[in-house]
Amino acid sequence: MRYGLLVEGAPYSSQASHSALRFASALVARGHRVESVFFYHDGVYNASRLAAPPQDEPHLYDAWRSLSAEHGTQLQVCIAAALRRGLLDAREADRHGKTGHSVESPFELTGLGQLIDLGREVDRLVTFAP
Amino acid sequence: MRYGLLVEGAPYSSQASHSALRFASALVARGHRVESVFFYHDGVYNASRLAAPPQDEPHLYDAWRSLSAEHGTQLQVCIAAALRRGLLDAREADRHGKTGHSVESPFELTGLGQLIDLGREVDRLVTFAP
Amino acid sequence: MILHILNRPPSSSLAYRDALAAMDATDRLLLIEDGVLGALTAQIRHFQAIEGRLFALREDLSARGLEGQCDASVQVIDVDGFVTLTEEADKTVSWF
Amino acid sequence: MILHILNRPPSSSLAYRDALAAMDATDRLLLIEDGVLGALTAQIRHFQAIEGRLFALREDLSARGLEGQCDASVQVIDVDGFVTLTEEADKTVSWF
Amino acid sequence: MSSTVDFSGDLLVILRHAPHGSSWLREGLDTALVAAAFGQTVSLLFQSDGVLALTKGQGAGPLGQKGTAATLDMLAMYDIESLYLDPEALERFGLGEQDLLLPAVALDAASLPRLIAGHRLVLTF
Amino acid sequence: MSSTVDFSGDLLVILRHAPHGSSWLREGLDTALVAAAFGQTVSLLFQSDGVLALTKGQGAGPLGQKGTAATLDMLAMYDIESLYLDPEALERFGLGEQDLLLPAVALDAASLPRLIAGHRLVLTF
Repeated sequence: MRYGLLVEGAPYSSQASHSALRFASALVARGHRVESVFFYHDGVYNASRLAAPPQDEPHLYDAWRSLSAEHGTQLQVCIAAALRRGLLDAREADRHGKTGHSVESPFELTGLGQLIDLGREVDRLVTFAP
Repeated sequence: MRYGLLVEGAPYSSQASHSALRFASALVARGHRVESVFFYHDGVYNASRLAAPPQDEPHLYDAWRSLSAEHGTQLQVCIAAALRRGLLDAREADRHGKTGHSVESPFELTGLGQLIDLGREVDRLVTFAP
Repeated sequence: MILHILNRPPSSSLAYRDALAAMDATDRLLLIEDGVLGALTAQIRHFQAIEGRLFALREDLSARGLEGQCDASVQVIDVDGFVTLTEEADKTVSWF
Repeated sequence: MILHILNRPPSSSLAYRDALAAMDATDRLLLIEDGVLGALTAQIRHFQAIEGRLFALREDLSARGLEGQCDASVQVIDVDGFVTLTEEADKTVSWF
Repeated sequence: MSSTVDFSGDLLVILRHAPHGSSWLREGLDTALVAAAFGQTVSLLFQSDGVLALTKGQGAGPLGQKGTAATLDMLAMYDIESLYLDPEALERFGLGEQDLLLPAVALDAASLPRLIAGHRLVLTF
Repeated sequence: MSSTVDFSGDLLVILRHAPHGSSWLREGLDTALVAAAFGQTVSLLFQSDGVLALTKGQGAGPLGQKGTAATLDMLAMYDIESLYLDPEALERFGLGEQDLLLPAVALDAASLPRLIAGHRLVLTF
């Protein structure tokens, strides 16, 4: 089946990101396809390329990137939720006159419409909230 | 009197930052001194220089900077909570091999010991949680 | 006297129970943010044990359009009143 | 059949009340994260209306050292069982 | 709730959080508006503390935070007309229909599961 | 709880959240350890879901999340020996002293306000 995940919890603050990653790997192990993870609310903080967790803890940012690289899962970040929270890609940083950016590929800033499309396309959309 | 504030909520996600800023301005209007705001848990996200909120909403990052500039309030960010959440100043970015940084003066990354010192120094420490 | 500060409503969170258990007979409780939902007459029974020592922040009530529904037993204060409560208290404890 | 997912425990949050109100007689409820505290025998009364349709995620119970306290009426499943529940359900609804 | 009411639609957004205290309510409403703009049929359920989104007299926060009352006015413009509420939640706050900005259909206990079953996607905020 | 118990100290950390589900418990324990390292006398109160921090048999999460049980072992090293718990919370989960990693003093209802009054600073997590 085709799955989408909606992640709304900040990494490390709540277990939502861990649960979603764990569920995603169980899905692909069973032969399902994880089309996309959509990050909304504080979930957008998962997209920060600057995260530097302690070495003895899971590196959530890298885990998302691996999911994307190994299984073609899109990592979509709600742009409205992201901008106000300081998650900007190079283009948005430029547009807002900021030097430096915090979001880069495979994470992509996108509109809420992508969440609606995802909900329409997949067989199951599962939400992981804080 | 001398006050310290402890802010634990992410900006925009919860009202904690708004409440703390509002309380801080009432404190200084009454002649109290706000020695420091300590940011912990998801409160550390307040320190992101990249935040780009919509123009018709309060700009919390700028409001913190104004508080610091006008009243000498220190803006201290728990470094352990910050690093794992992607809040790095130039020095930490360098140390962790990241290009670019998200935290700069007047916000400063500091240890939890500063929170303990703050609690010891001030007459009142008030917590604003999410 | 200790000032306790609660930002969760009893309609969805049980944090108020821990706050009340921590209060002695002279302590005060201030409701802020979503906590002000507890100040409504229909919710006030949760706080009957501390009648006369319950406060609510006016601007949080009014932003939610709830000032008219606030129970008469609640002392509604503005942010300066919040400052005063912290001045009068030995310390504050926040519950969330 | 709809799979409802709850990550808050009834010991501190009333979210379980909204989840139960949303369930029909064939729906299932899966407790995950801190929600598994509701699966303990001492807490299970909150879910008696859906006996036989209550599940809890094993790895969240065991990380908390609570597998032994889980009520016998709860179906403890691993993450593959979580996947199966979502396959069998028409859709999922998360409560928090 | 008459059993003849049509509970079907593409997306049901369940709003469980009060205005101002968090961004959940705003983010839920934004999701509903965008879905409607994308041509989906959208229903809203105001449940638990979320019923307070409907109360009259809401205003800005002390720092100028906008709140969500103005967004409610936009629902009709986006053809979001299926508004439901949990009457128990309304009663919990001592509120009645006369206190509400917009009319919403009070759901009885049996109708809530039907509402959820009738929508392809259900998102809670 | 005998009234002769000394409830005084510099910092009381109240732990109200369960392990693993959020970072509150870890951040509260870290605060306690740092305060002790700074020479403060620190007391801990396990309240509400926080009593689950004390249960035996805790482990890592499925992604290798460390949890907080190991941190409890460090409390004695940092001379944090005033551990209290809310017996009602323990009972709420059907747990007893035999289920706990560390002994903590069960507070009666009258003692909790005294514990809070006896510490210069009280932080809740």
